[in-house]
Amino acid sequence: MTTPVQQPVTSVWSMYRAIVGIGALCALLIVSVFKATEGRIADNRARFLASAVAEILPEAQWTLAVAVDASGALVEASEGAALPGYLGFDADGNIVGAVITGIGMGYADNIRLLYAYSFELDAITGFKILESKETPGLGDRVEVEPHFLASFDRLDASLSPGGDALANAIVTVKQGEKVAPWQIDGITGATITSEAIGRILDVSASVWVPALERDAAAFAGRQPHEEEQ
Amino acid sequence: MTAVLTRSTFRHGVHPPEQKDETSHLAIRRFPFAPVLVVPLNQHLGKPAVSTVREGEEVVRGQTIGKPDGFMSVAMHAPASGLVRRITLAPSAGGSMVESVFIEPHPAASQEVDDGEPCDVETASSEEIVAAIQQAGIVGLGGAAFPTHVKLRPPEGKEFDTLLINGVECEPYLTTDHRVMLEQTADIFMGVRYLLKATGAPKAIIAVEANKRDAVQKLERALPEDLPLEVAVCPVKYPQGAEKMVIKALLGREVPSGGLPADVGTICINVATTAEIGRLLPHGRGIQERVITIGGPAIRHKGNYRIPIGTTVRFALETTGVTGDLSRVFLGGPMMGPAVSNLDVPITKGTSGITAFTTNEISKATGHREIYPCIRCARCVEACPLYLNPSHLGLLAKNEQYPEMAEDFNLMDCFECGACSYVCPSHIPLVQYFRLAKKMVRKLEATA
Amino acid sequence: MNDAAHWSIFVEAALINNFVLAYFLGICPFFGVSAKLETALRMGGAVSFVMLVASVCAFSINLLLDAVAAPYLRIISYILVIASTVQLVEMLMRKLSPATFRALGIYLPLITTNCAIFGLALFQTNREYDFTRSVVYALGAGAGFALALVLMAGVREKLDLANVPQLVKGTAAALVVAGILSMSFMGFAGLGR
Amino acid sequence: MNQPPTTDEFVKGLWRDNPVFVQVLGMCPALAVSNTAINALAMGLATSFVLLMSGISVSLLRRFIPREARIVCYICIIASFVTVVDYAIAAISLELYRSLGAFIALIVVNCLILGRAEAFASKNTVGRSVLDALGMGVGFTVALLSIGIVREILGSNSLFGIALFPDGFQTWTVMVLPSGGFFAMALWLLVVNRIKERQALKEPAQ
Amino acid sequence: MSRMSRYLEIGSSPHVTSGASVDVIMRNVVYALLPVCAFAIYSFGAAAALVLVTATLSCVATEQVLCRLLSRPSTVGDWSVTITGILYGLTLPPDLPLWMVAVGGVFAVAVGKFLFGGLGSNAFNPALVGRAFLQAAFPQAMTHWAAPLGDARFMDLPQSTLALPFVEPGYDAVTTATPLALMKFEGIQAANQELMYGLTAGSTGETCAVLIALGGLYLVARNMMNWRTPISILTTVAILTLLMNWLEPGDYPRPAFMLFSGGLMLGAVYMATDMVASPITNAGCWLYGALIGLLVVVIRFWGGMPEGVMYAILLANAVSPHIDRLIQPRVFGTRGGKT
Repeated sequence: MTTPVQQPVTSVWSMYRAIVGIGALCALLIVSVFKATEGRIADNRARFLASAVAEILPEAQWTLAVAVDASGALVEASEGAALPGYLGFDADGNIVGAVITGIGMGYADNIRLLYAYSFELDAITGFKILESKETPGLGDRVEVEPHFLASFDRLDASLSPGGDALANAIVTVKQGEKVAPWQIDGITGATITSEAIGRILDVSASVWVPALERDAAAFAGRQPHEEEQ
Repeated sequence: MTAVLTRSTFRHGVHPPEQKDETSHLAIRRFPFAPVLVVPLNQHLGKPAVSTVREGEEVVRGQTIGKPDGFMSVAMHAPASGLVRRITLAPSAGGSMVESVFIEPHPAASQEVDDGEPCDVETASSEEIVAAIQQAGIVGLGGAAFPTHVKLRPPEGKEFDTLLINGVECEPYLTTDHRVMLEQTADIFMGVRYLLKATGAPKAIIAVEANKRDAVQKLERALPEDLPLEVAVCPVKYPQGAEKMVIKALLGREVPSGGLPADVGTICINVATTAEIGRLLPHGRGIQERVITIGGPAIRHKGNYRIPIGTTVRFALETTGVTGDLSRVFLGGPMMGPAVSNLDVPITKGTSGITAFTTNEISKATGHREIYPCIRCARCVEACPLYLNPSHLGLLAKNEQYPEMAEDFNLMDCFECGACSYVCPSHIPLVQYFRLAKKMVRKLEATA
Repeated sequence: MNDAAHWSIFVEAALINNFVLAYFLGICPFFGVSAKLETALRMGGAVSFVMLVASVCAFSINLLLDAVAAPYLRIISYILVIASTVQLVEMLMRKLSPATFRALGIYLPLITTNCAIFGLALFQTNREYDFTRSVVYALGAGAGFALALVLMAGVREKLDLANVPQLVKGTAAALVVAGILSMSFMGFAGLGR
Repeated sequence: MNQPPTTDEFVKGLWRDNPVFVQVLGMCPALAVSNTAINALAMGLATSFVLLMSGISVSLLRRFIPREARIVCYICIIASFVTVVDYAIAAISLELYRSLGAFIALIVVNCLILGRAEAFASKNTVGRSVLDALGMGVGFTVALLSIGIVREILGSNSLFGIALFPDGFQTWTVMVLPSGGFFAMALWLLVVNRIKERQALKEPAQ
Repeated sequence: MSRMSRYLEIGSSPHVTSGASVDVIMRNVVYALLPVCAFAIYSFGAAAALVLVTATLSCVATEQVLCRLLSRPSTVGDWSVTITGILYGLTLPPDLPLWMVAVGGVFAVAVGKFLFGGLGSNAFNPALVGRAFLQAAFPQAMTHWAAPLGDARFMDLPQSTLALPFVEPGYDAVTTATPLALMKFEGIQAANQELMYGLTAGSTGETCAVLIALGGLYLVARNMMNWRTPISILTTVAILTLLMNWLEPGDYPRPAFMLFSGGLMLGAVYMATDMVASPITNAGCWLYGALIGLLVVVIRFWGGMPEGVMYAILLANAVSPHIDRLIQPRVFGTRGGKT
């Protein structure tokens, strides 16, 4: 190497000084910004969730995040749970339904959605896509196609007699061939996406509905925490 | 022995119209002496001969006028009795200026050929025959003009098992070998005897294409009982006359890339060369004339002529007469023959014919030649007898990537047979590209 | 926890959501080294390898960050840990396998701070893949990256000998080829469900 | 080295050394988040912010940072500001945060930023670095916007989220797809190349 | 002698040629396509005729204009752009709005061919580049199929055909699904005869397998097409389909259905054989065909789309330089002959 010896050799001390110093500065910066924005971000998240819930479970006044633990029991969700569900309460603390996050592979990428479950009807009563990369104009028709959405007026998700599985698997059928309440009327031309939604719901509901039906009552009468108002 | 009718040939290749009918039935005629004969001292591959005569000297036909300069060189003989007018640079068919002896034949001379020291096939040793062939100035008369004696000794550790006499003559228009086989049958057999002895090969095969049936019959009928020679007939295809191709066609052997026929135990000698050996060696003479076909649409009196070496193309054409607009003249056949720009270049030992086209014929033969981009139709790949990829080579040549052409795509194996250009629907001058590319590669190698 | 099948994760990362052609990640090396097949292959190998390393790093960092509840350190720790791990691997490789180092080594410094590597770490976190799924995802992404690079190199080598208009030569031509490849890869959509 | 700042520091990033169209840097975000104008603008501004802040910091600290450790220091600084931007955008609008996705975090590996820190800010005064960062940032943002505008108008029939043409406009889905990003950028590159070619032709004549 | 005093023409050998010419080859491909076009018009009526004419004109005009812009001599005369135009038109749904046809045509020639440097340089089949662009740009319009042999097909145009530029087309009520879509989404397989004679819905030119095959035979007979590519594609598809059918009968269609449905015949015979974008050696063509066949089967069986021929060919086009690199002709004398 023929590096010109213009620069004096840097001492180890000055290197440490620089790295530690800059590290400290950066840490300070990051932590302060995190603290400063924490509240707003939580607000935004809550607002986003609330608006989604308001759309598919309008009866709910406030929600409580819950999760299904390893043993299949419904528990209050810890911070940052992967795919949380939410119990919807009215002002009097009665459970009016549940909103659950589902995820699954669609046409191009994972579809992440929220769907509402009604204890009264034993049925799924609506869904909202949170994230999807479906082909605009084709796959995203699942959000607008009336006959497809009509399946969600009351999509049967009742449990089998044993109470640990769905009585009938939720499935998307070909357009115009829906005969049973647990079938979703598919969309010709967006078959993949509409089938994906059926599959996501089936997989998710098979886990969640038994837990909800068994354990949700225990949460009745809860009052909202302050930050969830 | 009878002729082996073989269906075997080489793969690929093309079928240009043969155009041989107009001259193949015409017996060889003797050509008059031109007022001046231009005899280049470099009519062969290798080092030029060294002149042994001076300006103003009288020479006798057949007299040695140039002696070989080393092993890669052959002797040169006077094509006529007459006066050495000048020894100077003169244009050659290749376009460069080469040292040439200008001889003015004496109009009154008998043109008797001067005999040298005969070489008897019975008594001469192999080495003596080789030396005699060199002294006779014999080179490949098929066109390459490679000194024949150089080929005759097998390289160290190898031996010849087959002597292949190449009478394929696949170029359109040319019928010289055809006529030689018909008219110089005995010379050919004599030549084979010399060659067998010189090379040590146990047997010989003479290869003829199926369009020369009469020659095959003639050879078979005259075949001496004691000569281990057979006649093989192969289907007509261009460029079967190329050394590598004829070896592949008859023996199924592939001469290695960059190698020699000797690597597969074969030696391949042109049939006209063989005939000349058989004709000249018993008398100790040298080459002073050769048989050529003068043909093509622009020639009035087409024919096969025994013509003195050094006759200019102009004199040849004036003698045979020209019809129509002379547009393109090339030495040899239309597939490989180089076009001449100057009619004053002489006919040399390697010249197998003169073909002349009129303007009309050229436009008919080559069409209106708009050059399109290569569409990768693969016709050239299907045509190349050496299984090269002319399409890709052409692209590389256009982009001047010469070293890559040689290293990765075997450019140097190309012997410019012209099959690729012949079939190219885009009319890309592939052979021209490759010729240039080979030159550039040699130049790069020389400087490296 | 995401429980997608392993092979579907692989197919998705390699073909459907190809890092280069669908996410535009690693475009710089993509255009930089896709002119010749030889370099493209080596770069593809190097990126795949580093992706694997990065995936493992990111997974471990995540465990740590979750344990100390400091999600805000994610970006800075990913980049630092990945960069230094790659350095370490480079040194190890130079010692243990000089042949591999000669083949891939010179590209390693180039890709330590490459978007494809960093993107992989972020995406596997966002998708909440477990360890084996993360590894499969990294392998798929690496294979897809190498595939795109190799296809691109083939077409670009062809274009080198072609009569491309001066205006288009270089990046514009590469972009167009990438666009067409990206359209062609749409054919894979729906695989691996 | 310490010449006074000139306007050229600012102007060069806009056209002559435009980071996207001329230097072809930072292509990942330029293609990935330019499917709508608003995304492009947000990405451009976020990148500019990081560019500016890291430029200032590097320039300020350039005597403090030893040569051997400079890259790791720069990365630290950049990553910190990216984290800041990440949280800031999440705080401003979750919608925007979701549509930009992981690409905010990916600013950290945008070669443009490290490139400017290394090539310019580490050798120049704060003033010049600010101008340079601003110029590059604006150039980057403008490039992103010009791609984003084309893609949004054709692909979504809107501009900055505002519907443009009355019902019935046929949207060109391809423009919001990845391939559309490549094509839109190629189109702009051709336009830029063409203009540059024209300029180059004119110059010798003068 | 005056005749010999004129200048001689200097040309490089060979001084004769076979007379083959690019424009002749290209023109013959056009001839081979004419029956397919005629059937398209017979089957889908005036709309198909308009689509074909618009496709061809837009392609030819684009080439002409671009040549002019770049001050290159016009290359329309080599007929290659005409083939691109016709082939491109044959891959479109018959009731596609004409303005979309024109957009795709411009894209096909400008991006698929011209940016690469024109004839001989296009790395991808330009017609398919145009179609892929339309498929990505207007997915709904590109998956909207008119029924064949409609009663009023020569009198009335579908509402969508004359949609104004940039306006979303409206559609007549009657639509139908292609055989492949029916198979994929409904599990219904069309009968062999229907497919062979083109009595099904589909792109204008893809329906009649018989005429496509006849055109291909004509070109093969005239040595203007490498028959190995289509044979390799069709064989691969048939074998793989047979295999899947044997492994899991019932889930997969029969081989004949796979061969004659969708764009496979048209693609195998006319698109994959585009000499410029396919490998040059015969062995390469076999491999290339097998790759296309494999991709077609994978996309059709397990992909999201009912049809995969277009993508399969485009992908194989991208692989073809590598095939060419791997499979070069074995140079004479590099293996050693028999001794």
